[in-house]
Amino acid sequence: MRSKVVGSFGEAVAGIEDGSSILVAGFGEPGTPHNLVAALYEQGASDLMLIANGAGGPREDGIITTGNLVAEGRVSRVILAFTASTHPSRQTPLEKLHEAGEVVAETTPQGTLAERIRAGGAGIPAFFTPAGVGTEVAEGKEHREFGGRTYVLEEGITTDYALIRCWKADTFGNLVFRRAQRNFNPIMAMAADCTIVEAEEIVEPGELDPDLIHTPGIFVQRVVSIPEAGGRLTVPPLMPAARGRQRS
Amino acid sequence: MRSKVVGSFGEAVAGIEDGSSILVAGFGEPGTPHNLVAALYEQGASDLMLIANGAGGPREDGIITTGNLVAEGRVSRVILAFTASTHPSRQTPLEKLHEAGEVVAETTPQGTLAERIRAGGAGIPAFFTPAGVGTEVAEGKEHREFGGRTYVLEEGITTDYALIRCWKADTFGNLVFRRAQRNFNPIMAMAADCTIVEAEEIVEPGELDPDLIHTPGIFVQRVVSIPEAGGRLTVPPLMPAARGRQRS
Amino acid sequence: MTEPGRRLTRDLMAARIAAEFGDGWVVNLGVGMPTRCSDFVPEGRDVIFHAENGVIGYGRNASIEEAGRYVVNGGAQPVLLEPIASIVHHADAFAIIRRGLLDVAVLGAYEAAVNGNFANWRIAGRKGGGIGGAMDLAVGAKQVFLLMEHTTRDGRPRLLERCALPLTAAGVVTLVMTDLGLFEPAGDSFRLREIAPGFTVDEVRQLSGAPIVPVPDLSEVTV
Amino acid sequence: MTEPGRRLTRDLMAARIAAEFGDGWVVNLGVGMPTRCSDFVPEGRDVIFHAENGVIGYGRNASIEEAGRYVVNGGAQPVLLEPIASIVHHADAFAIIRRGLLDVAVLGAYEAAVNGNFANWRIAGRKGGGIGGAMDLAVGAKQVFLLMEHTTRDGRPRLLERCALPLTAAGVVTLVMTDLGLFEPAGDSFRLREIAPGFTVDEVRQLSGAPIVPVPDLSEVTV
Repeated sequence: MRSKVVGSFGEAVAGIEDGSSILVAGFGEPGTPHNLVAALYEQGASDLMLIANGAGGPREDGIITTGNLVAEGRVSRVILAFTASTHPSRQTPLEKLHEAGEVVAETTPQGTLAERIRAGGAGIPAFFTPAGVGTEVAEGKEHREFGGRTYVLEEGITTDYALIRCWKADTFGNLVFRRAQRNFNPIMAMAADCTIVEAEEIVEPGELDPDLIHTPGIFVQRVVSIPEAGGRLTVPPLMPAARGRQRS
Repeated sequence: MRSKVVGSFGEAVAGIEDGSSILVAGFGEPGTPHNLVAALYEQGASDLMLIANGAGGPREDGIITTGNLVAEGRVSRVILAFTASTHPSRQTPLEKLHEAGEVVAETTPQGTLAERIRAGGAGIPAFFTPAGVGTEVAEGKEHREFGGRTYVLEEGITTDYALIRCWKADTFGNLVFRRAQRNFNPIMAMAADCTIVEAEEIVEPGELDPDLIHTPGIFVQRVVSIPEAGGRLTVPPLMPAARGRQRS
Repeated sequence: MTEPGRRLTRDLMAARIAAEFGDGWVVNLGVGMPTRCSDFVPEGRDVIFHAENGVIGYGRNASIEEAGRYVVNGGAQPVLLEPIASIVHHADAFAIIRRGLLDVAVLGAYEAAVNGNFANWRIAGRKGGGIGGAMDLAVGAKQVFLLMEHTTRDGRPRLLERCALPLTAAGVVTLVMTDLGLFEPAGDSFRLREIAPGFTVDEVRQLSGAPIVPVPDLSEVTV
Repeated sequence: MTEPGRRLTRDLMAARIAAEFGDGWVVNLGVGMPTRCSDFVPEGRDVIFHAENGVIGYGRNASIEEAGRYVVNGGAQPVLLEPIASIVHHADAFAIIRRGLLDVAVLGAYEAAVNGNFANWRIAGRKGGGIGGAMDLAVGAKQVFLLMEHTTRDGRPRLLERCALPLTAAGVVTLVMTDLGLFEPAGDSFRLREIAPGFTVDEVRQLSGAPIVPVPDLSEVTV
């Protein structure tokens, strides 16, 4: 079986064109493909459509995030569960560009976002969900009652690319995620035409238990080994523990 | 944490009332909860609604299947991907009762069935799918175009009960399926108000890798150990291999 | 403004809400104060914590050294897994929410109203916001508890007759824990169930934007 | 009716269809004759077999002793797993189908028509039927190949101008392998690409219910 492994992060994101739509996985640090995001930043593509949980601000330590892509005006459209920080004092580049009308931003309930991606990945063009009924996010959308309850119609999402981070991959692209790393990764891998994966370890086919594989390799186009490509295993720090923050 | 383990198959199916809707998992032998099906047969509930891949005929060896429930008139409604055998010479009790108007039978594409169950289990009341458009099964249903392609609206399925078969369970109801045993089991476990599981082995919480658990225990209400309850590990024989059948 | 009593600490608020969790409940904790609740489950009670990222059955907050870098809660903070833990992906995590399997979602909020409405995703006058999982949780969980400050930084009330900010969901809030007490939306007022030590009902009323009706046997907030 | 040649064996038909699979293709094999195809993948070609029950990356048919009782294909028959194998549940197995990841679905059929329609789930005059995964596969796979007998047991043709039985899907069939040859629906006829040894085109025409147009360089079916 032909290997899907490429040798560098640059090779992994090669060919991503201006105007591409891109899913970026991750929820906090676990499962965030920050090496691929940094490579995309270097690669130069612009006029991107970004679909993710959020897009933080550029970091003061110089480490690259999707916020850098936004800050440099290379993202023209986003669909996110978080399009603004919770405190006005911490305004992100996305908020400024959104206010200025330079980015089209859709704020969506996180579960609707996840289900839209899963639907797109499952060949389902639209579905009804109860989330957001009676709020701004349901305005202008079709409503319908089922069993006496009101639901809103939401459409599936598919994209040109997905950037994925996993624990172990085999050369065919079968993926295993560790703990909270899983989050958006398996569904985003399903929804993109070209799914690109950074893996903490790459093994040979047959080394992963078929019952434990979370993403079948048929969803995956390119895999790059983080250690072999000289990448960082962690970049965004974990948030401090809730209790620790209070007690320190 | 309170254990969900019950000591017998009879206890596992206790309380299933006349008129209940029941999902029965399995695809061929793997993942078919035949001990629970036999217990349900003994239990006596009737006017049941059965949702499954198919409902074979009663077997000549006396082993109980859902076909026995149908043959004895205890099933009044079915939703199945197979409501008739492929050859008229092998007419099942379901076909006879369906022809006679004594069972209401809905034949549905298997992928639509699976997605309806997954949707029900995911709190999605309805979704659009391309399967069946232009055929009898789409007649009378709402059609709509998305991206120039026509889709049909299908509704989610939830039920009172699901009968599930797994490889390993813990006492909290976390489930692991082995290989092709998985099939409908994880989605059916999501879609029922009361999910009842027969397990080939029951272990203590903590013994199953959280990354390998296919069905979280929060979806499960009752678990019974097949060997400890004196059940059979296999009942329906596997189909012979395609090649073996030809060459023998 | 000087205040007569001392407002409740965040830990005490979290502990008081955690005391409401029933044995065997499935509970989602929102970002911010709510994530502290997993540190305060009463002895002898089994509570199953569910996070939007698919981590089911986590327990107390921990350091990265203890928890490792792979296990985080819905606030992306390190937590420990309980023996019953399992992991699902994001879509399945929300399937659990919409399916109605959560006994309660504990959420932070900017505003709560007497009719059970609440707002926690968008600040007045700004475009965009942060919905996170709140809208799904609000319509999916059997109950919604809010864990919030009673007033804004500049002293304006957050407990209101009607929400001024864009809603997260309507009519779903069953309990509101603030740093001044424990309240229930009661249609045209907030029912005050417990009050912060050192505060009087009138003082709480002055800091509220809606009628406050104490229960006859009003007690102090204790855990 | 005596026939001049010997009809193709099921194994030969399966092998001939398998020869069409490209390297790296993802292929679903329907119940019945199609499941034999995984025994006949040409040397040096990697084909990824996908089954409706979520078994991805299986290989040849095997005895229960070899395969164990947990690994079956879409026909519920024991098969071996390849090193690239993975397992998903039924809904995800069909997600893969509807998402368009299958290069081909090989299905059995009662009837095929010149316009690419086919029927394989319901027999005339009976209520109910067996759709299985066919309708999803027919609209999801990039191509649909049929593997079927050229005539019914009583000699009536199955290759038709229009299907008489209720359709499984319209306009999707790209290749039809029967025990008389290899055909392509061509709008108003079937294009005969290869013919069973010992049969003439006229003999095939007599056993067909639609115009048969042989390719100029018609050859015999060989594998």
